[in-house]
Amino acid sequence: MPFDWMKIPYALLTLFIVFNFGMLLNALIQKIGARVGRRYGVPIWQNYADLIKNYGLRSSITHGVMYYLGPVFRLTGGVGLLLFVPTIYGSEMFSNLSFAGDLILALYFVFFGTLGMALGAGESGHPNAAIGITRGLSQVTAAELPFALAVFSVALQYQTFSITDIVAVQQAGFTSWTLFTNPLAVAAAMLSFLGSMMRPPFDVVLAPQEIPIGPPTEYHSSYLALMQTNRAIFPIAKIVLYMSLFFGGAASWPVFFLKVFAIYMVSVLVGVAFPRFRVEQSIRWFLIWAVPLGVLSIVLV
Amino acid sequence: MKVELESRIVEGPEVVGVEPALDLQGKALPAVQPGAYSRTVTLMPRAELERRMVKGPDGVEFEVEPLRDYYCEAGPTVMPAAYLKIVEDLFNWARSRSIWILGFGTGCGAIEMRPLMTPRFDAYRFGIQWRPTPRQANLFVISGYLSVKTLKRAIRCYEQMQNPKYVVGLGSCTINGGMYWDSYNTIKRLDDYLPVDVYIAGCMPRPEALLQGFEDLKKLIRAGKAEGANQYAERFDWYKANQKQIIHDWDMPDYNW
Amino acid sequence: MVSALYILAAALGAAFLLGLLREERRGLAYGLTLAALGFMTWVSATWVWAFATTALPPVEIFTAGTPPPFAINLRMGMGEAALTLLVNLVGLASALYLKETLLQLGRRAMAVLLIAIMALAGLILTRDLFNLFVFMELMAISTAGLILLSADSRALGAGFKYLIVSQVVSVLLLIGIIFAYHVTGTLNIDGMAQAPALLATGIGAIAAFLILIALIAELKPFPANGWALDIYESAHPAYGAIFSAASGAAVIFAVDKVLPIGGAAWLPVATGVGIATFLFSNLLALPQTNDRRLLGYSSVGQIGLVLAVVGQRDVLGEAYGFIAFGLLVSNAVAKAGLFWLSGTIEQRGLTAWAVLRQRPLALFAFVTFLCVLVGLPPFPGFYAKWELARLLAGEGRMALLAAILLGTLIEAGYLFRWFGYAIKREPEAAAEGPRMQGAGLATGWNRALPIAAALVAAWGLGFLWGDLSGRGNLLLALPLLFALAFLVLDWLPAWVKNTLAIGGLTGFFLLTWQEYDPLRLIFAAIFLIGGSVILLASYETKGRRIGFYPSAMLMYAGLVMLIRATDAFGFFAAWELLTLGSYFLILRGKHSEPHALSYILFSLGGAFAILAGFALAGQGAVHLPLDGLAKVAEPLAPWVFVLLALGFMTKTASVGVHIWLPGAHAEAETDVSPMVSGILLKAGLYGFLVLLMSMGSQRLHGVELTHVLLWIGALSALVGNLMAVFQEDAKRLLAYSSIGQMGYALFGLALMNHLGWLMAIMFIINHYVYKSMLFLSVGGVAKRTGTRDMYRMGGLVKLMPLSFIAVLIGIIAISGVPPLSGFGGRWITYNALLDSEVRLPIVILFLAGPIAFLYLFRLIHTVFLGQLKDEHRRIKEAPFWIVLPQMIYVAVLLVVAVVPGLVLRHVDNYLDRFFPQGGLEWTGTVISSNYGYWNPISIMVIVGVIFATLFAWLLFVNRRAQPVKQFNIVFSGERPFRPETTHFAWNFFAPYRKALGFLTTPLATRFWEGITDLLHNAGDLVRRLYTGNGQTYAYHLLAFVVAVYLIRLGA
Amino acid sequence: MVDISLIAMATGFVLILIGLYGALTNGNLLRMIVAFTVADAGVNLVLVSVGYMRGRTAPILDSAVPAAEAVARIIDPVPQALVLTAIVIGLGVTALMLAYAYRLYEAKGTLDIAKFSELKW
Repeated sequence: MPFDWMKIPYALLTLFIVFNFGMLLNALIQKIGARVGRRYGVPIWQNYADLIKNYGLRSSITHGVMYYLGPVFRLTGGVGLLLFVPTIYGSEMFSNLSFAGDLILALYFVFFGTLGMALGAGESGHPNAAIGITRGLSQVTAAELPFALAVFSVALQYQTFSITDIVAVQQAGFTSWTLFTNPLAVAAAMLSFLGSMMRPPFDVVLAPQEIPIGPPTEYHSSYLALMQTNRAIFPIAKIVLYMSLFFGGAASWPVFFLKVFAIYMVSVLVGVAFPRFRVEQSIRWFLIWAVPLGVLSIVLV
Repeated sequence: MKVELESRIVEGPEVVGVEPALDLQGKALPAVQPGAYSRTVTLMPRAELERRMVKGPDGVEFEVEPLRDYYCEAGPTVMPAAYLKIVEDLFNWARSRSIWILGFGTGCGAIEMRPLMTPRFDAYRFGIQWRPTPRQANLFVISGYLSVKTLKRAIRCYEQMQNPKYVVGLGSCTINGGMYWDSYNTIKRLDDYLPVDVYIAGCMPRPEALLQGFEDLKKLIRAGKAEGANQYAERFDWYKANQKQIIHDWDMPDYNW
Repeated sequence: MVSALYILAAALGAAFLLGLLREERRGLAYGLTLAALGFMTWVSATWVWAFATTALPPVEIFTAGTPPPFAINLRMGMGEAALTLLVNLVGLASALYLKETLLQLGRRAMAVLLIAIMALAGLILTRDLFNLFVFMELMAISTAGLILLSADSRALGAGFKYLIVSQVVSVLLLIGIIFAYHVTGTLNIDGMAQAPALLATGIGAIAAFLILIALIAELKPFPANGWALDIYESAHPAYGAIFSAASGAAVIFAVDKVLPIGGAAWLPVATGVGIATFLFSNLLALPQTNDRRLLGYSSVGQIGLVLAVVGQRDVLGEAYGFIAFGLLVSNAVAKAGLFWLSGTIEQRGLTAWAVLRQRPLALFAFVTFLCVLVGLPPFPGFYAKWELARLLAGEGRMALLAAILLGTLIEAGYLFRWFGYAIKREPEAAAEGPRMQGAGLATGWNRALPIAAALVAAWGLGFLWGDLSGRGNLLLALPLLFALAFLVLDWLPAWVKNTLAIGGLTGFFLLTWQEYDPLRLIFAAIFLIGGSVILLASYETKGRRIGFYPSAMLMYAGLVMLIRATDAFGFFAAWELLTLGSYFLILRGKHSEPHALSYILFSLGGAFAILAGFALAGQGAVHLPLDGLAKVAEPLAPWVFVLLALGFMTKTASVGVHIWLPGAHAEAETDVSPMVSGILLKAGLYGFLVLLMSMGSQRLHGVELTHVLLWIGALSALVGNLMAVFQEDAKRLLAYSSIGQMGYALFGLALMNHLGWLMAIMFIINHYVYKSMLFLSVGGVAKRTGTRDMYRMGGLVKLMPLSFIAVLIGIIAISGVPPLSGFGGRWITYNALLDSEVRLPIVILFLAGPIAFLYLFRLIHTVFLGQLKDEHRRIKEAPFWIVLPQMIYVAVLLVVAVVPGLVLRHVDNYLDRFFPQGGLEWTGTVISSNYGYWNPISIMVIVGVIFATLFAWLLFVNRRAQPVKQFNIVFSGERPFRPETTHFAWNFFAPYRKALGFLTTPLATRFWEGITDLLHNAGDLVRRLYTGNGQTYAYHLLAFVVAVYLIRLGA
Repeated sequence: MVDISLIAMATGFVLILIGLYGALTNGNLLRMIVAFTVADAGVNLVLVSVGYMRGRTAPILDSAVPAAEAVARIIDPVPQALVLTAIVIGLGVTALMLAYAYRLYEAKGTLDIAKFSELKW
């Protein structure tokens, strides 16, 4: 079918909205965390200041081509994931570029950023970067399994992989959400969601003080800026996927903001309450708690 | 610069044609007399830094000079500000609003910096944050006395930070040696070795003083006068001479990228 | 036609004539011996020619002019003619071989030799029982005489033991004969055979028993053959050849003649004794270290096998002659050749045969004789074993067939282990080095000629049996001829042969690609075009590369004949050819000998399972077309499915039978690894396709067999990927990853739905492209850095950029990350899973998926990224010819990623034939199934555009970035110590091993090693039976006689 | 009176058993060879006794037994012929065994069969 060029500005519009929402959301959640600790916390526009500062830094170094491509892969992964999944249900404007692929494309495009980041960190030559990557990849193998099982169980339930169709089925009131029709799958998916959000129980990858922020140790100035942009976009892109599959998708932007905030808070609330897992502990945790849920969801769908 | 491995009397290099350092009020500071400290130092040979012949897997013999092959030998260059003034003001605004301190506590002041992040003082409000790696840090706080050994590590971290970068000296020890004025192994004037933007007096300044100091730093940044990095690049030889004068086992390239 | 009697007359006459000559006229005496033997050979040759060309009935020769039972009669039929020809030829060749010894010992030795050959000829021709006894005794005496030719002092002991045993045998035989005469009134074998009732009860039964058991005892049956092995070990090798080839054949023919007098009851006894001998002697051959004793065990085993075949003559019908002669003649030729070869070698250890490496022709003869013995195509044993299996399975005698195949597998085991020693091991205590230099077979022409004759005979008989089999002679198949042509061209320089090979492969593809349906077209493209692209990398090796091209072309010939095969025989022959070719290819690696042995054992085990499966499916039918598998009756079909699936699983290295793959692929040469892993594994998958296409899903005891395959595929995927994660050697990592990928493909096939097969096809194509690319790039890096251990490398991205690009594209494709073709495979997998109602195996498959990331990142990080070591600072990019195929593969991967329809569309339509619903719709650039849609071009464009813009933006912002070197990293204020201590590569996934390490405990390896140790220790234990004391051997014989008698009574 | 041929046959079998027993229990080579010759003699005796018919004479066609009524008066000639060959063959084998025994003694200086078991397993 002919490619209508209007999709590109619409996609950029979605990108702009989600990027700003991401920056503000991160700052807001940091502020909530601070307020819990009876601190004022960062001003709401702090992320913008950090971003501009990093872009504005005058000097930078480079370890080689692959080091250069690390952040590019990372941000392409974030932006791509966002654009491949329709953000607002029902509006032709905000269905972005989801004509290119269905749920499976989204499921596998998550790894695009991870793989590129791994190679970039590897090229930096820093041992801590490689240690961080190995921990991240090891954790992903166990963390992704319940999510893949949940996704498959949802696909089995609705007999389709197209995200728009899945969201369409859940539009009849909140009782028709997958949360209620297939609770086991949602439980497994949410446990796996904790694992992929780099929050305390499972943030051994960055491990801020242990291996100084793991993979991005060697990144700075504009490379770091690209990664900060990605940190704003990627979590939300991933939450859009969860929202569309399990929580009835969003028919309008306010509903979208609310739902994304609520889902994001799940990982934040768990994050502040639990200490950091070692890699083998997190793998065992996933295999003991999350995977059985996923298996049950597939068998009982 | 090649490290001679045999022991010798350490003489400081003669410094020719460099105008003396100015203190905050613009007065010329006394130049360091060559030969002020001279003593016999036996250098431990650094096995891993020695020039050595290596045979490749295909039998090709070639020479590996670690200091040349493992380290980039370029010197620092002066980085001009953004072309448009309006853009430079925006960047300066952002730099002042997001100061990332390098987690490198030296001396007794470091303990004063921890409370900054606690609810009582909450430096986050001012956009101040801790970063574990020098690559991502902008502000290097020298909190207290700086022994020669730590100076060597401080120089490495400072040089690994990106331009523009700022140095804040806490306490009198960084100004004139403080109570260690006659110690054999601490540096007396931080300014001889690293370009310092703000000194916060006090032995040791309390967190409120630190916050005030940071506010002064922000004013400097917004005014565009916090160009320590460029100053370091311009007068690089002078700084390097002073550093080598005090650090004897100099086994690293001149500028540590 | 000269009457057959002249064979005996000539020998006797020459023997007496020698007596007249003076002692010192030895040259003349030797000439006379050769002339007599030549004349005898000529007579039997004319008779064979006469029987072969004209339909002549068997000719009776009445000695006293009167028919039996009043006189001794000799018969010359086709069997007798062929066997006498064999005996005389072996006699002549051995006489030639013994030139020095005979000239040294004088005319008496020559006379004994002549008498020995005459006795054997007589044994074959005579139809009279007592006359048979006389010739047996003559053989015994001449044997004892000829044993003394040996330079080994221990031969005396062996000779005496033989005489003791022959005395006991002659006592039994004489009593048996006289009572048989007393009961039947005739001494003529045919006369007795016509009166079975007389010999069935009372005195007659005992007489028949004594005669037959004495003859069988002469055939060296299992417990009572200590004396034979001692003779083989200590006798002169030329005599060893006569003893195993000629006398073995003659006595087995005598047993075949006399067996009818015992009636039908004796057939199972003969089979039982034969198969026991075959199994036990092969088992006992396992722990042997002396080459001649090993050959002794092997020939005793082969004669036992022929005895078992004789015991099955009622079942085998008219194919009996073809099978029995096929096995007999291949044993004779191979044993004679091997004994003559052992004569040219100093030490008796198995590794001493490594001196053959200096004599390529002798080495070729050695390997030919081994293949003839094991019965590999294109030699007579192969056709014979096929017919035997077909008929035995037709009669439902599966236990016997299983025993025969097991014995052959054990025999193949110790023979190819021996060949591995010869190729790879250093001959220990080589004293002053072998005397025999020179490229020919041996210095003395008189030793070279017999070996050459045996070699020519082996190939000639292979051709003859091919014609006689009526199944299309393998040696006339164009691909095999092309491979054998390279044997002759082996003296050419390597690049000429390489060009010829590539031309041949692509030419054959261009000639025949229209004939294939889309499915086979993909396999043909991978085998031929893919093979020629990999062969490009072979331009890298200079010199002549003796032995590489014949083996490679043999493998490719096997692969091509596999997809062109229409009937079961063609399929099985191709399967064994490609196994043989790939074995020789793998064996070329420096430390690949033990792994090549485990490869050939698993492959041959699998091949024999396939042989049993086809035989069972055929139910005795002469021709079994491949699609005939569908018409197999219900009770048998599941068993046929299981056998064939087992056979194909050994080739796709599914979990459990996968332990040969890592060693074989890792230790192979740089350009052999991609061939063996990228192309050879597909043969297994093609087998599964044929099996599932024809037989569909089967149920065995209520268990759905394809469901079992599903689990095996999923487990292989998990175990393969998991083991790959913890490897330190780059090539082993890739090898284990192949196991994982093959698990995926097998899973796809076992889903039994349209998209499942399409996924398998996609995996087959993808796996070939990226696995060959990765093996070539790792091979190139290993060639440059001199090591395959990943932790020794690092930081090579700047020095070997092209290899890095190839590995980068490769790992993106394997991991299934969107823009590249790997994602296509994953997408089809998901749709296929939704189509099928499979549930639990999916969990294992989904766990196996992300694990691929781990070992892929480990490969690219430890080799290309990280810290550059000192000694690698000056290495150059991989050689041109190794990088070129990689770049071709990168291009292919990108094309397949953007336009998968190019390849998959035709296959998709073709699969509708098997699974009508569930296909894909190819509308414009979008590919949609009934669940989801996928638009490869737009994905590539979108990702490309986003990537390009961000990269441009970063380049613009960082235009003044300062390039730094490897130690400019933030090391918490310190400077890194050395590159080796800063490169994180050793024990890369330690935490992962703590979490999931227990899944990789080597259970399969322990299981198979347990079996081989069991066999070896059993062999070592049982062989203690032969204490070396002549008296104990006599006890063994009597115990054997009593045991057989009791068993016969019991039965 | 029991038929003479049965007695002969019985003694033949007894001789065979004695011979085999002697061969299997004596370690000395020469004793074994003698035992085997005893067994051979037993076999030959059995061979001859099989052909015996009561009241008939030896199959020698001379003046006493003319060819015409030979068929009624002579015993079965075939075993007679066989036994001749058997005796000759027995002689040949025994001679060869003695030659072997001599060479074995010359080689090892002992006649005990257990000493010649280097070739084993």
